[in-house]
Amino acid sequence: MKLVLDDDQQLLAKTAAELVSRDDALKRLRRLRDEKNENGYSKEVYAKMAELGWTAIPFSTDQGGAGLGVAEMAVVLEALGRALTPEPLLSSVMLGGRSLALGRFSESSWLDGVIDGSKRVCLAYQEPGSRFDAHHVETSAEKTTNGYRITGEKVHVLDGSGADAYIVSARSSGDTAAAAGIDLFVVPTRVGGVEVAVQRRVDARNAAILRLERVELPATARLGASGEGAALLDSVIDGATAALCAEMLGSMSEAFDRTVEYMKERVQFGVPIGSFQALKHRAARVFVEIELARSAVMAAARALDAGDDRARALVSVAKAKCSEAFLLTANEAVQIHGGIGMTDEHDIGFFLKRARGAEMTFGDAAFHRQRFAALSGY
Amino acid sequence: MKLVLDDDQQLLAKTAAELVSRDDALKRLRRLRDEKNENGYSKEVYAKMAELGWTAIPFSTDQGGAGLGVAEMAVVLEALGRALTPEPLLSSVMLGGRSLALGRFSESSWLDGVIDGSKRVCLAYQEPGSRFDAHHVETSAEKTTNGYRITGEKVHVLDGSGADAYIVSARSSGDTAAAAGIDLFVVPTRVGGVEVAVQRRVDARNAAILRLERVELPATARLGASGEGAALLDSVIDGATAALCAEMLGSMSEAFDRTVEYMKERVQFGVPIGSFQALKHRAARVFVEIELARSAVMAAARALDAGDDRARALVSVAKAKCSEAFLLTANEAVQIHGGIGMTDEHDIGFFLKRARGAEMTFGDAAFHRQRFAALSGY
Amino acid sequence: MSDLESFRAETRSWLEKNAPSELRQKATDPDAIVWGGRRPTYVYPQSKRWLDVMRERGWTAPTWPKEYGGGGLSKVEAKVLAEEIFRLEMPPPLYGFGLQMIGPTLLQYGTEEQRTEHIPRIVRGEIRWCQGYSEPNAGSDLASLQTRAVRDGDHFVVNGQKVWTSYGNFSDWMFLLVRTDPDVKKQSGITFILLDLETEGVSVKPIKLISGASPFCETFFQDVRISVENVVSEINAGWTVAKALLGHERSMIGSVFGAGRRAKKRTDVLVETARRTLGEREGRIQDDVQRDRVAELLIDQACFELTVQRSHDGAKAGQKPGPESSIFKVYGTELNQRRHEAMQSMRGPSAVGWEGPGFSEEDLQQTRDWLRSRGNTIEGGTSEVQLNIIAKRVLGLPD
Amino acid sequence: MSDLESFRAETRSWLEKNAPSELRQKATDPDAIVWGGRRPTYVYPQSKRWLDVMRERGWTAPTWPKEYGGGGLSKVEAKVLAEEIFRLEMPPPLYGFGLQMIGPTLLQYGTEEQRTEHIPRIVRGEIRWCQGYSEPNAGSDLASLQTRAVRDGDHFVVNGQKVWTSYGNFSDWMFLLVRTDPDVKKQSGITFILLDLETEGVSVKPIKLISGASPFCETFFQDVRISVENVVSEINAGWTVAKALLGHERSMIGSVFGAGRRAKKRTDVLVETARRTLGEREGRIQDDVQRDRVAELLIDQACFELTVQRSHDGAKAGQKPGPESSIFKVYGTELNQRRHEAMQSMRGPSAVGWEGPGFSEEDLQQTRDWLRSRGNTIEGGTSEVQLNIIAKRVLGLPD
Repeated sequence: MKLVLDDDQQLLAKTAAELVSRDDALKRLRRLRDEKNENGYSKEVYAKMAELGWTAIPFSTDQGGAGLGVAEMAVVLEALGRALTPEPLLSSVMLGGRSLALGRFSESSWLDGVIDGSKRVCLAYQEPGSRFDAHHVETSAEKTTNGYRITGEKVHVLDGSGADAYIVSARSSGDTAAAAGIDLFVVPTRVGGVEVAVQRRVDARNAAILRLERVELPATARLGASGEGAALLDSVIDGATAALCAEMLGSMSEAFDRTVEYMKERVQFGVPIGSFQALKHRAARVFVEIELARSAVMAAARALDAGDDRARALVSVAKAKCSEAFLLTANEAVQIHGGIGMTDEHDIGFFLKRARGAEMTFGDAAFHRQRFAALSGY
Repeated sequence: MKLVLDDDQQLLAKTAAELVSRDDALKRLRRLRDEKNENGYSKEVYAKMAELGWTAIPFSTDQGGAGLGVAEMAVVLEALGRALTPEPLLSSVMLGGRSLALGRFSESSWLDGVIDGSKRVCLAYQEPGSRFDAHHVETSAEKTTNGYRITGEKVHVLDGSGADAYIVSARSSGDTAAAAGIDLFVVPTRVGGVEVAVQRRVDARNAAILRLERVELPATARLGASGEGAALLDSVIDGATAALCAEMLGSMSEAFDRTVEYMKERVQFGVPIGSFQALKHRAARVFVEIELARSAVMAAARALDAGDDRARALVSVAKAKCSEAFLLTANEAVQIHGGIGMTDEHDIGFFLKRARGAEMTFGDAAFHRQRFAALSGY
Repeated sequence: MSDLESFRAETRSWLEKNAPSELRQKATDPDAIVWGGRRPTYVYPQSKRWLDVMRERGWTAPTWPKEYGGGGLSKVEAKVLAEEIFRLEMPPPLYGFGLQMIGPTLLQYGTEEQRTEHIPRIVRGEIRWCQGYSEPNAGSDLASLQTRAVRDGDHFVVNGQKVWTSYGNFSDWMFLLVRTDPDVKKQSGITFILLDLETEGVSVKPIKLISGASPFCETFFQDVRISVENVVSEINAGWTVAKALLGHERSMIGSVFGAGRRAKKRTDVLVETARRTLGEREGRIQDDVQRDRVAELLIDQACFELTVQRSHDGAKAGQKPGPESSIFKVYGTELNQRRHEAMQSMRGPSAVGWEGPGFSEEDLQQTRDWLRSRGNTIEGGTSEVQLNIIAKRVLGLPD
Repeated sequence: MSDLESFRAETRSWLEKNAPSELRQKATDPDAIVWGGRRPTYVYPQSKRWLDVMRERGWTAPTWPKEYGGGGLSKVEAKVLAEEIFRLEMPPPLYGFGLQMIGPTLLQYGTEEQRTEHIPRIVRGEIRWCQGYSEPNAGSDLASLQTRAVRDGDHFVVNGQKVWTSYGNFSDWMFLLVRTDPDVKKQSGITFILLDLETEGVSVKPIKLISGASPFCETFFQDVRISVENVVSEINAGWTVAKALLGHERSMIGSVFGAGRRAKKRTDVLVETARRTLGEREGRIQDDVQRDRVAELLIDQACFELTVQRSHDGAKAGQKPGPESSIFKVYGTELNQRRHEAMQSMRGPSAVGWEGPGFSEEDLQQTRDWLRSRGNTIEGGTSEVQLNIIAKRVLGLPD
């Protein structure tokens, strides 16, 4: 595993950076938030991303994908993270699409739709009582003559408002937190008994509550073999976590760059505040943390792509480090910006809010430290 | 409870500061260390302390004491801590003497000896497996026709080398870590079956291992009523912990003052290093921590003297805060002194070593955080 | 019975009769705070009655001189009064910058005319005051402020802008710093002046914060005319007045995070949040890692409260005040931030809520409080400025 | 079979034959390190044989030119050699400042005569080198050094003092910085020069550290005469040479705390210490609070190692070297300190041992290692200096 971008990845990074520089995503995010837009993203921009092939990245060419991996997705998401771009690439591709692909879903039109960007499929796995444990599933999957009957409530469904379908985790047997007994099901939004409510997040990202009341599904709605749900969920979430870390890396890098810029411009006591050594040292420490985060993100993505034994542990390394580094960066950014950093009018606060939102997605640092310890056998 | 020194306490502080300024304790500590002196302190200086009445401080006038409290002992020990004074005031008075006094020991000559400084009595309660749990007692006290037979091993006996007697915790019943079943016994050094080995500590303080091999004691050797041992031990150690915190407070204050002085003198890049803002801010933060530690130490001592309900919790507050503040201060002191701070020839390293030694006496910060949480009911 | 004992007895019976029972137990309820002013609002209708009876006796400002409408109480009597109010857990009858900041400043630096005009109206809660210090380019470096005041006969003509005016949009008068001499050392050309915000040329605009609330305003001055009679102390001597007031502000902000009931409430909220979000067994927080963090925070909280107490005890014992205000400011605000960060961690996914559904009112409020807490280390003198002050004034480190 | 493959095959079979089996598996054993010099010591007798066979081929310095006794290998060949040595877990045949620091410097800046004189003796381990940079008043501000060198015909006469000379008492030659022009900007009057420590007027005194060990010395110069032929690069151009060498030293120190076997060993020691001192259940550390701390440290360790790897991978891919050496120095050393602090905490009362009885050898060594680790953030450029470098060179923040 080499921790460098190859030529193709560099080209991809360049393309993504160009799109981001043309499109003022943060302004769009602010507008969508102020309008209380239910989807929280622009369909046109998302279509443009699909056109650039980004929605196809991590899928095999057999499936109509680009045959690339998490590492390439990370390159794109890092660029998007720089502008806090709200388009649902992570959710539809890394969660929805990858569930369909890894679960070998029979009805190929869904994955096709994800890959060409015409459909959005979201993963609904969290529940009010699950905190960060994906195996905590109270939603029930009752066997019927023709298939399954699903009842339960899912929360924090990323980009869940306006989705075309949901991948829902449900339990046919076992205790609430057991890995055994979980299955994943494809639930089209228009099926009877499905109710979607918009959730408003601090980071202004799209999220939803999904209520399933005796939703009748055919047997073919199940992903993978029976009982494979937990393992499938773990794989999908690991990939999405690495990708989210890349997005966080982009966001923290941008927040940091803006702060360093501000330190050079803002004059107090007759000199730029960046000439104060106490601030310099703090900025240097933030820089080091971001450098470490970058290494961890690159390693996690490449280990996943290579099927490396250490992949899961490296995903936890990356998420623990990115969660803390992003919060540190954002807190220091607001502090160094001073009063203006506390105003809604200034953009830097959006990074702080996103730091919290991203931290609480797929497990915070404390959760991943525990997971890392368990995976390391101590 | 008022967190100020009254007039008598201020006078006591002044007297103690004067003794410390006349007597270069740190030089003595260094010499005793280099000579591998078994006692690690000066009998002459200790006699002088007794003469000043310090060994009598926390005992009631009925018992021949000064009728003062932990708060006054704290005043003296803070002054001694400034010079890392190694004389065994804490061990003989706050541990040995207070055990005898609180345990209402029948043979008054021992307590008289402690009070006039002619005898040293040490508390032997730690064992190889006890870590910081004073109720972890494996040493056995077997009932005999005339009294007790004690067998076991005690370690980290403070100032244990050259003591005249030991207060030993031993168990006549109950599980290894149970509070019930523990008693305290007075074991004169010259009794058969007692063996003392000198321990060499990083902070060059006197400590010993005590081995008791079927030591025969009369029934009158027991302190307090049978089964009172654990409660007695807790009270004695709480008082000594508050007193140790005061000593730590003096030591960290001195290490800090020396560091600030050095920051004003040491010139690099043509200016005193104390003009560098990054160092200034770090010094200011250390200062704040020491101020907080001072408040906690004063409160703990006064709460103990007043028999306040919150006393135990405040002792934990003080020890947790002092352990961390002293280590922080000492680490920053060595770092700011630079290379010279790493040499044995320079005194600042003694403060770092003492910070570690004091941290590990009567429980470190983690231990006291847990204790504080338990005492606070969460 | 000593005079003080009889004062206590009388006070107690008077309070029993006059303190509206509906407000008892509401000592820490933010809705029970009354700010007064020309357009006063009362969330609880009884708050008006409570203010009325108290201000009649001058007990909104118990130690201020009777001649200006104050209570004329001695410090010990005022303490007894505070204890008796505390006993009933009554909220203060009136709160604000008038009582806390400009009132004491006018008593120290004001002219007889200024005192006669303003102090009684502060005591009675008829005028709500705000502070005009910071400017867009004068934050930590406050003395570089640029709002100009040019003399024109008996008036100053003021042009410029202030920011971070707390509740400027609800206030009637502002005390502000203006530059009256641009040609001398920056600290030497500043004047402290009083301004009725209804004067022509003043406009006020709320600033929305990242927490969603707008407790601060920007204030703009366009050819605003202020009589020179409104200058406090001498012209060009405003920096001295301002510094006295700033020290006061620091201890106010610091002590808000310090001892007393609010601290107790904060402690309880932290422990309750831990138990609620992480689970408990017989009251013990289940997650040992977070329990350790709670204990660390509450030990620091205890040390901080004890330091506030030590400072008060020292002052009572006649010790000279030390660097307390800077210590309290830097530590109290950071501790509050650490507490909020810890609670966010405990709350996990629930910490990301901004509006319902799916999040409890408590969750939403905690998220906004967390965001608001990030400003604590900026407002009222940044932590960096406080650390500079400690390094210079206390440790004597060189520039 | 490609050339490289055949090189590997030959190397492997040669090593199988010549690498003393007694030294295999001893790659990280400190006793297996050979420093060479005029009075060489070998803890393991086989170390001498290992040095002999390797230096015959120039493989103590595999990539150095053959004409000076080096191995003359290409970078890829040298990598194959390293891999094959790694495969047998053999220690390096020779180690020290000659190979790591002065050798590369002479290859870059030295005269033909200097190379011919010194390089072969470095390769063969016949001369042990030490560094004379710091002085009592020139620590972080190295350029303010005061050791004077006054020209006297073909010689310089040197007077002054150096400190923090690693293993000065075991070394034969020193490369040092002296002031040759006191009248110009401090960086411009410094010369880089080589000195045989057996020269008259040189005296060396070990410095005892707080850990009890004495790995450093003070060196005093009294009218020491050095031929001008020993000047490296130009007179008064020593600062450029020194800076090149300092960057090298930083990465050396940083990488010691970085990746590879030592890091693995450090990880294992931390986890083992936690299990031993806090108890375990099926390998899981019992104390959840400390377990969280171990995980935090090892996550940081992993991130650090990956960053070292990323830097190497980037260099191989032709990327320009960035600020890595300062990052590695500041982070690697602090991480090592945090690790030692954590282990001290875990060990509890056993952490206070200095000598026996009552403390295990392991405990005593860990205590001394903890004390030694406090120097990591001072030696080789303090953390403060590294942070200054990052702020200036990477972030471009103004002075």
